[in-house]
Amino acid sequence: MLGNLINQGRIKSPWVVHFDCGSCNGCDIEVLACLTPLYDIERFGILNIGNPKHADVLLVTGTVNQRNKHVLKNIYDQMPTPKAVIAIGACGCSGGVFREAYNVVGGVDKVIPVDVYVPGCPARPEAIIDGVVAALEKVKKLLGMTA
Amino acid sequence: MARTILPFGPQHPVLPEPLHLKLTIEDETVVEALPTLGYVHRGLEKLCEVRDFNQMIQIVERVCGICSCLHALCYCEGVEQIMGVEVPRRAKYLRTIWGELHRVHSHLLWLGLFADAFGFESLFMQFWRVRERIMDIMEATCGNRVVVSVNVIGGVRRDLTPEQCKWIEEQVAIAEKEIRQLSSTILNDYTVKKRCCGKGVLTKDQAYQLGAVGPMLRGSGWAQDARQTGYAAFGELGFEPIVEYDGDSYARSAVRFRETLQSLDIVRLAIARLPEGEIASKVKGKPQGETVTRVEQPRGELMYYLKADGSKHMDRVRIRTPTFANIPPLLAMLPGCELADVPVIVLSIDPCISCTER
Amino acid sequence: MTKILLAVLALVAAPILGALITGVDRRITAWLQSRYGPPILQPLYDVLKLLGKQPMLVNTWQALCAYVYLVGAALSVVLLFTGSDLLLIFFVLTIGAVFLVMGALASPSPYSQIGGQRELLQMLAYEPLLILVFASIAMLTGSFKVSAVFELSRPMLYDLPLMFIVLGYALTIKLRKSPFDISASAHAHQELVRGVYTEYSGPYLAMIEIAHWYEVILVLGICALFWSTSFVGMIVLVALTYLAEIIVDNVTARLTWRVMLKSAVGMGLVLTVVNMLWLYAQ
Amino acid sequence: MLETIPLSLDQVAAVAKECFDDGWRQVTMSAVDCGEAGFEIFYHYDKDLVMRHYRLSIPKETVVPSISPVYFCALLIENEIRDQFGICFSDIVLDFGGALYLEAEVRAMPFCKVSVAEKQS
Amino acid sequence: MLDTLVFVTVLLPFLVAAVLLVLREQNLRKVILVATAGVLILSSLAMLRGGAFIMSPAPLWGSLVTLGDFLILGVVLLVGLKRKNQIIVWLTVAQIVGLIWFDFFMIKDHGSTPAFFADDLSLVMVLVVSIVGSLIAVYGIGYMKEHEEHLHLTTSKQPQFFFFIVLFLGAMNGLVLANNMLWMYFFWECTTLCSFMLIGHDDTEIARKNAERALWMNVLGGTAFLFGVMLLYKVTGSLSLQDILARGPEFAVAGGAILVPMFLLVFAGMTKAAQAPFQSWLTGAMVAPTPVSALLHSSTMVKAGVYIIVRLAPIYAGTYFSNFVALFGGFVFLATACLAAGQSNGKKILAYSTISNLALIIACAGINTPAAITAAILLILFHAISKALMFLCVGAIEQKIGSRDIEDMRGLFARMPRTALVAVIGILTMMLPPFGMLMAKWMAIESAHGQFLLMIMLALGSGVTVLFWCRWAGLMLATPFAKAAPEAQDGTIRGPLYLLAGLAVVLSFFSPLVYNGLVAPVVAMYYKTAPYVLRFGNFESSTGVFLVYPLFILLGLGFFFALRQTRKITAAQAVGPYMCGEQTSVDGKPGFLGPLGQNVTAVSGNYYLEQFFGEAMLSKWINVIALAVLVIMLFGGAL
Amino acid sequence: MFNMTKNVVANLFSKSSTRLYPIAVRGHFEGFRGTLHINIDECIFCRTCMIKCPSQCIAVDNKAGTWTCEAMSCVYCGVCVDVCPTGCLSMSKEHRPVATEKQTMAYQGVPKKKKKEAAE
Repeated sequence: MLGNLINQGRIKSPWVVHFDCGSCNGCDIEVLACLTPLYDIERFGILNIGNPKHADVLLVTGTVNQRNKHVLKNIYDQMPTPKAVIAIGACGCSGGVFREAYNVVGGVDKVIPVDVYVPGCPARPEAIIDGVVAALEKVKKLLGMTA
Repeated sequence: MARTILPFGPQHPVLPEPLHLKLTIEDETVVEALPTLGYVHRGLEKLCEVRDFNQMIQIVERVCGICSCLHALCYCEGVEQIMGVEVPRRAKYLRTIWGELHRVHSHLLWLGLFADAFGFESLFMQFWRVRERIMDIMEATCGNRVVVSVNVIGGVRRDLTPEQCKWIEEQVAIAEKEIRQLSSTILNDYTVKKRCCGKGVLTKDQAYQLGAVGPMLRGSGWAQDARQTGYAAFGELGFEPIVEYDGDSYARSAVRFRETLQSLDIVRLAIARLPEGEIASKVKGKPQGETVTRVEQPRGELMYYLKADGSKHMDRVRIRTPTFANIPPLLAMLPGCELADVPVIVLSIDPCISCTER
Repeated sequence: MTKILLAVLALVAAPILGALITGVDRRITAWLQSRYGPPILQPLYDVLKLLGKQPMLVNTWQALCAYVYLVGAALSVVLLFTGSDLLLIFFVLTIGAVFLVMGALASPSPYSQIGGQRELLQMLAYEPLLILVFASIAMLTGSFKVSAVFELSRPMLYDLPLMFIVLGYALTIKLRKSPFDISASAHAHQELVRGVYTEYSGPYLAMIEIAHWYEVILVLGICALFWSTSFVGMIVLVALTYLAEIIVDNVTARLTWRVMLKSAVGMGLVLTVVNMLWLYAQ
Repeated sequence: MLETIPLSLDQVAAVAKECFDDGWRQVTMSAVDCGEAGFEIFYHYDKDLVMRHYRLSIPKETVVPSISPVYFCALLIENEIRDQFGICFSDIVLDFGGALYLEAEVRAMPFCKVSVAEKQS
Repeated sequence: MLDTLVFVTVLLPFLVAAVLLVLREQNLRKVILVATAGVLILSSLAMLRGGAFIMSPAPLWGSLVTLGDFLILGVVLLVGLKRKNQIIVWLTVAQIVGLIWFDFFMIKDHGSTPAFFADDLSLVMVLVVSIVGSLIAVYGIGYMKEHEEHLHLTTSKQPQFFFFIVLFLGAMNGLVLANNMLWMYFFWECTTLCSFMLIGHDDTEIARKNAERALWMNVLGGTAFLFGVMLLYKVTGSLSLQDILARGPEFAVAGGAILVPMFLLVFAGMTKAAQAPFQSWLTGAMVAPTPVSALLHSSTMVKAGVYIIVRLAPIYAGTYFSNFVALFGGFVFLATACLAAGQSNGKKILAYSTISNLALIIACAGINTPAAITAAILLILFHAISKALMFLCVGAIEQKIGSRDIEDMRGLFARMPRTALVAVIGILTMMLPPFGMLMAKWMAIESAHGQFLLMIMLALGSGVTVLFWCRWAGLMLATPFAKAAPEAQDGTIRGPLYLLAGLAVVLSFFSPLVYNGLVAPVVAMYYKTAPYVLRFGNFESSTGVFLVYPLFILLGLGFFFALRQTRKITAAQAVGPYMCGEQTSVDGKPGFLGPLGQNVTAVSGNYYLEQFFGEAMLSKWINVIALAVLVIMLFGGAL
Repeated sequence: MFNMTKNVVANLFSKSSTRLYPIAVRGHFEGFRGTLHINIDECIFCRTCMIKCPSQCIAVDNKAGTWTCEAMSCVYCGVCVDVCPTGCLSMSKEHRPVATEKQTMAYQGVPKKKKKEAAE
């Protein structure tokens, strides 16, 4: 009973933490735009909580580079389970146009496991919302809940 | 007095961008601020060796997603100078329109983030709501909300139809009305002024000597704006920079707020005077030579040094972004301020770390 | 016997009511910002989810402090509902607040440390205000007992209008609303990440949320005392006050603790003295 | 195309001081690897939107005097050049020692053509 | 039986002290001290069982006391002359002249006044002095051993030290039991001398200077005391405290004449209780070894000051003077709480908080209602226990970590888990309900609700109090997740710590019994009403209700449950603190990767709000205002 | 003080400006550079798109007749569409759907004979 309720809560209250992992700001501002009146992801119970210790979902924008790869790992480690990672934008998914640059390691999945890839350069706010919804669907499946 | 050492960033809710500051504070007064950069350094200047000079447009656009259009503009102007390409007038006007729309969206974005930095969430929401109108214009006319990708060497990729021009004018008028509604809050509200006035003061001399650019410089009383050099269509449109004199965070936000309205006027003017004609001229051959070009980004003066050796790859693309120039003044402003003012002061330079580090 | 019933009622109903109020708060805040807003039950979902998260700690004191904070907050609400002594309620409330801060200070993390320090400054600002409010209530009724308030023939608001403003001031600080959300705020868009809450996570954060709901009910309950003569009046007064709080939250920037401390103590003292003189003059 | 004023190594600090006193603002410095010929460093100064470019040509492994004691803002630029080209500057106000942007994993001096050649080989 | 008890509590310490002075054998000293402590505690308890009494010892003792007076004054005069301190010299001379005049020319009926009398107030004081004081003396054994090892002394100065410590206890017991005002004066001067000697014990430059300051301030108080007694005798014609108390209200009603001696005596009490503007002697006394500080602060010396003020309260009840005393107390309460908030030196925080709490007691005496006096007595009792505990903790900590700065106590739990926990308990008993201190504060605030200015000051002051206590408690717990190994500690140090901590908690739990047994009778005797009705052990009055047992039980259950849950936590659940994604850990110390790739250990410090609570700035104003209030009190209230 | 009140109260009494996205889709503007599509039948495997792509995410094998694009690296600049000589590349205005795994767009076409012959 309580377990069911908690699962309900998990689906209805994904708090996100956003980490700009070397993005060009294009995806960053689209992530922020999601919070704003036109898109308002708080409708889904999503709060941009800013602190990995409180967050359920890690939104990563941008490529991983040599300096921030351990930061990304650190943040991921500080999130309590269950947690999900969404890579946003071409850079987050694969490194985008910067794949071949000397300081770039590549996509987010080089460092931490990624649950959902949101393509786009930059990813549209709608796509980011889709991404979170997709992550929740994945969680639902994991929890064995019927959709 | 007891000290606290605070890691500020790279992941921090107030600064969406990864900049790390090691702040030493005493009773919340910052006594020392040491930065770490490099969290966004990709080394994309180096990519000119593997991408040809046309592909570099798409690369430099992604130096910074917020002012991508102006990066491309600056780069294209540089290459055009080297190759001696004459850009059609209509293309120049279109570049101006999109460039200024970019400035409007960037300034609105900044005004929102700035409001957020001092904890004024509803103001943040309102600025970003208005901004969506500009984003719509961008999407409708360029095919993308953020990275518009309209500049090519020799001109622009997309044209505006008369209907679109009319629609843009309508949207701009509405946006202006909505922005003006917020002016009393951002410029006159007691709590806002309490948080901005006198915070992060940069005197006129300091601003100049530390190499501040853009609204930082103009907020400290210097009437200097790269648009005065008359790139794109500014030579024909005429331009007067906006200046404030107090040199504090409030002055900078006032500069940006007034520039937003000014840019909307420029957009309207440019649409009104939009000449007929081609939107791009043919470009042949490969660039050879070197040049320096400057444009005014929302954050200040952007400078490109380009060197081409006659191959399809550029020899050197050197980008001096405005935030790169504004970081030293920031380091000079931080010591002595209060911890609560750190976000306000950091944001008041409108930091674009991805620009800075490239 | 009724007291025990009331106590149990307070223990069970207060957090649920607090959650609903918080939910409505978030919804109205969204409207004020021209957004759609989360479901009303959102705070409950949040807490349920947090309860199901992996417990994560910096050290064990934090867990202890989170529990004691919850106990303190719940107990103060129980005391209020059973018509106990206002000053005692206040002291019991302090237990919770003190343990919250101790938990924050017990973590060697600069953010929660600074959050703790700021929370202490907030306590320094609102505690005297609350005591002043209680003292003036006692001046009026001749007793610190909550039950004495209900024996008044007319609402206290007539006699203590300025004290209600003082209470509002304390309320803003206690509810962590702008302009005084300096030690922690609902959204972590501030320089301290989440201030005192930074290092509490998962179930412990859930407990702190629940304790916060209790506190919301407590402060609103104290507000309600100002219109003790009718139940409808109470609800209207509380609703209006809360709406005003939300609006203020949305029309002000966050101020610094220096401003808070000076204005809270200054305003509080001036308003109290004026109100008291007025009361004497009557 | 680009009008530049040649600059010799021992003039660097003096010219900077002169420009500073004349009210020139430092825009930036640009370094270019010219292969065998060594490096070229451009000092870009600006006054009332007029730019002046000094060109300093140096062989590799030259230590360049820093102008950051005159122009504080040069510290970032010089550190960046140190990162990317390995050109050392003497007496930078705040010396990051080649670690402004780069971690140890990245090859030193990524902007030098030598390193590209190494990569290709 | 009674004779024996009074003998044991008052005279025995004098005798033991004399023995200790000549004894150089460590272990024997230890045995004697512990035995004396035990005897003192037992006899004080026995005395409590006996209840109120009056006692006149043989006339010979009276002469001895007079002789003692002159002896002490002589010593003080010598000190003054040696140190070339004009103030001390002239004040002492004035006292000698006054005393000669008083003793040989004014007093007609030598010997007719009973020397000792005790009511419940006196008995409470005896309990405090004997129990808390003895525990501190026992603690001193272990402490001084280590202290002298630190100082590398060749010849131990412990005989002298314990001489004064034990003498102090006897003098204090005598003081609180004295009925004859001249006897009281003798003990009063005894404490002055003892404190001077103990403060200067370490014989450093600063110790000598601070001891001298303490001396002149207390001699000033002594002078006021003597002349107060003289005037009192003139007005009432009696030296018997009991007599004066019984007839007190008559004098107060009859006219203001009695208020001048009252002022002088209260003033004497204020100097002894180190109230502003005389707070500097007590903060200066911090240079002494910790047992001295503990003794001065908790059970002796300063408590003598507030004792006399509370004791005389019924006489000036209902006068303007009383209101001024209350205002003065309220002001000093707030002011010194602010000063404490600006300190990082642990002992200084304790010192200012002591002054602040004493001021609260004085304010209660000034409010002068039954409830307020109840609060005052309970404050004396609970404050003595908790404050002694805190001092002993700081002393133990200081010997281990070599610093008394609270910044250095950050994460103390990792190094000294037991002491740190005891200290946290001490702090909690100081500032949180349902413990006795807070209950007394609750009584004080509730009884002050008629006086608005006072109310405001108390409100602000208690806010500040929470500030400095809470952060101190919090920072001691600031450790990374680790199981700390208990520290080694001498039994004579650990014993008193545990006993006092236990006492603070247990006594708070039984506060209704304490109230019924000890406080209510005194209050009823002088004020003819009982302030509180105890129903199910809850304090109820017309103004409010304080639930003791329900709170204890509910909070206790909550705490127990919390502890049980906490015990389940495993090291696997531990993570580093949030450092913006740059967290590192070096040698188990959390930190972050800072600029230039260097590891930065996390450092945090408290806010001391120099701007609001800076000592240098505040002290000046506080002294000026306090002095002004005193002057107004003299002219507006007393004259 | 409280200059924002007017705006805030007006918002309270007007409809929220939120688009309830998954429920109510406004759709993107005409000309939005959304998902890249290829009509593989018309592709001549000339490799222009591969050469011009700034992200270099397109791989064309003119011998095997395959056209692949790393969908997660595409930056939606539209250059390939512009340069395609046959117009077989196009961009629809819908944004590319999110995925739980990395995707590659791979198409197998018939290599044009003429080209093949020319190559031979």
